[in-house]
Amino acid sequence: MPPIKRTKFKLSPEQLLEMFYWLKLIRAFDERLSVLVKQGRVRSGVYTGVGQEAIIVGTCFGLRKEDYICPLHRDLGSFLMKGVEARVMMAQMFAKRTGLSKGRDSALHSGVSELGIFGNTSMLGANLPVAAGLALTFKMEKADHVVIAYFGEGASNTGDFHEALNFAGVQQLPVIFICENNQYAYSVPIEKSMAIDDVADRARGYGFDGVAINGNDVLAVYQATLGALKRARGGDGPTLIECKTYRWHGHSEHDKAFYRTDEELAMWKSRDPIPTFTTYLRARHVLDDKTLNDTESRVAATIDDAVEFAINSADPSPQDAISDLYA
Amino acid sequence: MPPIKRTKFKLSPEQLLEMFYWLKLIRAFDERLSVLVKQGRVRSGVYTGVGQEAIIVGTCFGLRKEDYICPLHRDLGSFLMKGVEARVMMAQMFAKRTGLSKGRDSALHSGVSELGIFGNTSMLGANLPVAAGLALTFKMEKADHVVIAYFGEGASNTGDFHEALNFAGVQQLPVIFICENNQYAYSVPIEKSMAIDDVADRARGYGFDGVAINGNDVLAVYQATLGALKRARGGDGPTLIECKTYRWHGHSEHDKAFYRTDEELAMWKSRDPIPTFTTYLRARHVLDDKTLNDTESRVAATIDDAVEFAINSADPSPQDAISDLYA
Amino acid sequence: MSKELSYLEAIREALAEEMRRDPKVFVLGEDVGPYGGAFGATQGLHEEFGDMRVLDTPISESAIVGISIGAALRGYRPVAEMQFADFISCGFDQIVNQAATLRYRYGGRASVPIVVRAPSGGNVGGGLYHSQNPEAWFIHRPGLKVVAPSTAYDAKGLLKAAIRDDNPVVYFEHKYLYRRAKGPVPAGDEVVPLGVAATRREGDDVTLVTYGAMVTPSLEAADRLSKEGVEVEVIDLRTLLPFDKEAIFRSLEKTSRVLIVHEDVKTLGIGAELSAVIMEERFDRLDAPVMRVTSPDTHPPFSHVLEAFNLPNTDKITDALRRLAAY
Amino acid sequence: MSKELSYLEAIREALAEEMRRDPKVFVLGEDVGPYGGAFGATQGLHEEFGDMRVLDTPISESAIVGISIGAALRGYRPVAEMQFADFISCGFDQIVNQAATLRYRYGGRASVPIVVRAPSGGNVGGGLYHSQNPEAWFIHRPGLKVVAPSTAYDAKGLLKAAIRDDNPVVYFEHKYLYRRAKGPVPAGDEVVPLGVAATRREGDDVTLVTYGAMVTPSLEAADRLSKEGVEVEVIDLRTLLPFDKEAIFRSLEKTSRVLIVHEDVKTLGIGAELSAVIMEERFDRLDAPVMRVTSPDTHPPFSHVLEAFNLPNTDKITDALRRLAAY
Ligand SMILES: Cc1ncc(C[n+]2csc(CCOP(=O)(O)OP(=O)(O)O)c2C)c(N)n1
Ligand SMILES: Cc1ncc(C[n+]2csc(CCOP(=O)(O)OP(=O)(O)O)c2C)c(N)n1
Ligand SMILES: [Mg+2]
Ligand SMILES: [Mg+2]
Repeated sequence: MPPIKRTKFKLSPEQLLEMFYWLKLIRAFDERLSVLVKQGRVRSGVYTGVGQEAIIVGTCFGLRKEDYICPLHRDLGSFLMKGVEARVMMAQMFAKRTGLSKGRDSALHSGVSELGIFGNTSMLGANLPVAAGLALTFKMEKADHVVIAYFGEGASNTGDFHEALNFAGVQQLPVIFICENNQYAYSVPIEKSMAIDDVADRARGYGFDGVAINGNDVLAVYQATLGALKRARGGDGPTLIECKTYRWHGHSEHDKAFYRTDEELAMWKSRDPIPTFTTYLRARHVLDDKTLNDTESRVAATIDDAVEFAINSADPSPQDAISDLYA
Repeated sequence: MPPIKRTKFKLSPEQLLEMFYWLKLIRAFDERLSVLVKQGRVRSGVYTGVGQEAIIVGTCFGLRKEDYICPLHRDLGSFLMKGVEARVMMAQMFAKRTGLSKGRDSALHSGVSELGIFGNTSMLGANLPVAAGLALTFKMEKADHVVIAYFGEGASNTGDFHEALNFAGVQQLPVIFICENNQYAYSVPIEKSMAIDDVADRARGYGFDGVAINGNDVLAVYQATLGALKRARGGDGPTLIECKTYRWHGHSEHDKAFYRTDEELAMWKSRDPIPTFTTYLRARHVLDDKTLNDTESRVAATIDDAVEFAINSADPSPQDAISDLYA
Repeated sequence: MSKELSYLEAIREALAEEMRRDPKVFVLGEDVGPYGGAFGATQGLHEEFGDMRVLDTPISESAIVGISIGAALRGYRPVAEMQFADFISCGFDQIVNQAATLRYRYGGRASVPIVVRAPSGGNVGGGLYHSQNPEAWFIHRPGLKVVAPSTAYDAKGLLKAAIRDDNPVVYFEHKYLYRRAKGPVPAGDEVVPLGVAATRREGDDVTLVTYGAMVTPSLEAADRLSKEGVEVEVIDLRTLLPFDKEAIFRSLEKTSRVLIVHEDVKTLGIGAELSAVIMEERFDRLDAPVMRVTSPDTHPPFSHVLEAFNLPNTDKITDALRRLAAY
Repeated sequence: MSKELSYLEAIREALAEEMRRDPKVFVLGEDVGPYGGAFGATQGLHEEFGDMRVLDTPISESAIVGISIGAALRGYRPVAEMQFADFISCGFDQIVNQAATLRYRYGGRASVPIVVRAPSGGNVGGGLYHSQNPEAWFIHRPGLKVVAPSTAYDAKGLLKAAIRDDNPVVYFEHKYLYRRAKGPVPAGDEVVPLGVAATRREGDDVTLVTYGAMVTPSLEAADRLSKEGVEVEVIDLRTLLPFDKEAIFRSLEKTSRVLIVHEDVKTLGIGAELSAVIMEERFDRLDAPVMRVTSPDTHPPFSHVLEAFNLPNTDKITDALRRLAAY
């Protein structure tokens, strides 16, 4: 089987800039959301992935339209990269009729089948059996498409995680399991929820490879994903990629996160995926001040538009509370 | 941590003969049950462990009264070794009032707290979180007692298996997980239910050791259990011991087991744990013809008495259908 | 329409025909492959359709349902088998939270055409975990459909309808009927529509509403009453969610008296809802209270003495009909 | 009796007092440790009682319940927290099949004194997976008790009673009431007995049966009716299984009219059983049909427009009371 971490790749300047754009957009989206929550304009529980963007960008960048993603609560960025407009996602967070769920849920519990996006329930781990089912159909069709399934290290302790990975292993399914190990499940640090250092080690119990990588390095994530994609598309089955990272905000925007130290947060902030990548782009002369400014304006305009759209969108009509239950 | 498989032990001739007695008794109990099913005297689904006795004897032999066992459907022998009279177990299989459950269930879904026996539901794997809970209380009490939890390789694919072993690992609980890998889950061979060779490998995902051993060698099982017991009693946490074995009968007594070959069955019958141990005992001059005969008569008498007791026991009274629901 | 099949054969035929008709239909579950299922419902399918459309799964009920949902999202029509309905508790979350809600939270843009087949019911000496009637849990969940055939005809026709339905359907097949119910079955493309009850016997004096294995004793009791000059109309619900309220009301117009019979326990069995709806919408048409004959609030015991105490039967139904007629 | 606490503080106080009184009481769940629980119900407990009596668990609902059962079998009284009642679906099997049946299948020789605390209910902008009212599933299961307090007094008194009860109790605490319901609480050893309803308002014209967050709007509606000359007796069930049938019947003797109000969906919500029981046992005392005001058969949506459409409120209850009084 091809090695995962040492897969060769070459990205054009345009591609690198596109990656950069996504990193910035996802960061900006989450940060705006955070502000909107504080302003009381978004009322729901919001779970941002600020600090974890490299994982989404690195894993989604190599995907095709036909590939499927199965995001969890911090993975709003993957909806954007798979093709949902920022304004629709914003409307979803505002629980407007123009959102994905017609206001029925404000979180990421809705999907878009045509774009290959699965919308999970709140139940952690419950997306993973579904991911296996999606991948099973690719195998049935002998198609070389792939499913990417996300989960936190905390969710890796659920029964569904186990049942799904075992099935994926035994059926050699084209699915890549992406663990976003951000050190905490709500308030509970990893050492209180499992007796191992690397979630990646669990893959061995299912008969496939697991690797642990720096989840704050977008190129490392991209590279590992490429390797796993090649494997999956070639019929060589699943891979588990554990991305070590950290969430900057609280568990939700309402969580003050007293359970961690300022030092720890500062250390992880120093590993911010965006400056690291910026430095790389500058060194390779891909990014100059102008492109940086352009990117930032584009991002700001997209987010502003999204918020405006969401605010101006209508609420669902009351009857939507009881429609769409049955086909 | 002390090694598991190379733990030193010494058993007296009396102890060895006792082991022998249990092997014979458990075999005889299951075989009699099998006949009783064919005769239509026992009506329930009966799941015998014929061929797997060395696992029960090897794991239960070193236990104290205070230690707890959490058996699954093939582990009737562990009830006997933990102190339930053969007649009571037989009455249970006959669904008589004198059985453990007052006729409410005929299988092993009943327990005896005073003897340290947990009675699981039918749901495979569901005994394992309970085992962790029992072990947690030993840890709370700083007692050096241990919980032994049994499961088939098929049951190791359930969500409960994962959640239980993870919790046991993170809490370093005094529990020993015994996998009876008899190659099949009902009709499904292990290679169709997991992509690994050794269930023991799963232990690593929970931060403790797993070992795979010959489950048809009672001394090997005893030795590995001793090592794991020492670890658990010493506060060093759980161990997974995978015992490779084979069930001679069908999944239940009604299953003709067409899914396996005669050759395979013959091969495993040649690894019968009882003759192996008999040879050992003879070589060590612990067993002669007389002791063999004595043991066999004792066994036969016990089983005969049990069947007679069960047959002569009264049915439950109809009202027992609706009593004992609440304390 | 001339062929006579058993209820079990009817199920098998429905599966085979639907799989032939639509390549998107496939079955999965424990031992459904070469073995043909614990009860033989999938016998011959593996031979005809091969590994990828007749999938043996590991013992992972939650994954079995989740995988089905994933496949359904890609246009497949999976039919998942729970080996016994009792084990549906292990796949509960995926059914009630993932499948039942998906269309609603997707804003109506997707549907989940899965069928979960669940062999349920007692009177087969199954005891606590091989006799349950778990239908009420699912009737309580909007977004699902729930089916429970009583004849070979309906077993086939309703299963075909369930497979073609775009919603998640839980299909309870009664084990007692597998080989005991025999009769003609629909031919070709004919289905039995979901949501429509069948009048099994006409009568002007009392309406009896029932389903599943309770239809036969209900008809027997009706015959007895007929000899006493009381004509009982027996309605077989066939679909439990949505249930055919109009059929009940139509009958009630004539009879002004309703008896509900089900094998499930009394408290919050479907009888409670039927009674409450009749109360709300037809109070003034009632000459007597709606009565229920059900199992008492307990668990299904193994001993035939105990099981007989619990199960509704012809005598108990006859008594209730007499009381109701005389009210 | 003079101290005023919030409903949430009352729960916390009950936990602390019971833990001080009985060393066998301990709590476990996600984030219940130093963090003090997602809602703060366990705040201060970890500091006072330490790691071994206030256990942070991995995200493993099935194991949380199973571990509780194991500990209960050794004489402990675990109080398990589901972070939201919605996630109880992931621990479903252990509750309904393991805990609820244990005493019965043990022939009455053991009991399972666990409490599963489950923050339930809507009107807090929680959406599909943070607003559910899953009580009916458990009311349908013999062997369990189900509790749902509406006041701070009962929140404390019922939780203490639940902890001391020898049976498995599912304790639904309503999130809307956490900070909104305030009042005196029982002092010292006083408990509120399980199974006994409270009459919150006396009246001779209509009986209104409700519980949880619906008590307040019910009382408000009753006040409105009073101005119209109709006196409504409001019964707060407090315990849902077993429910206090006699209290309802006593009131019905006076009023001959019953309205049931619950936040759970209509079909097979507890209202169905209450209505059916009244029908069966008090048909001749009724001057009007028992009516229900409930959420419609749908899921709890996030948008306040949609949620308001669904939730019963003072207006809807008032309307129903008027219709019932005028019947
Ligand atoms: C089955 C289940 N149990 C509990 C929760 C409540 N909950 C939501 S997020 C969370 C922590 C998740 O931790 P992790 O999986 O590491 O993801 P992270 O939030 O760190 O990204 C918990 C306990 C849930 N959503 N689902
Ligand atoms: C949760 C659950 N699913 C399905 C079953 C039905 N079932 C009973 S035994 C069995 C096979 C078990 O295989 P394994 O765990 O290897 O144990 P063995 O019977 O081989 O000893 C199955 C599928 C069950 N009891 N529980
Ligand atoms: Mg995390
Ligand atoms: Mg096996």
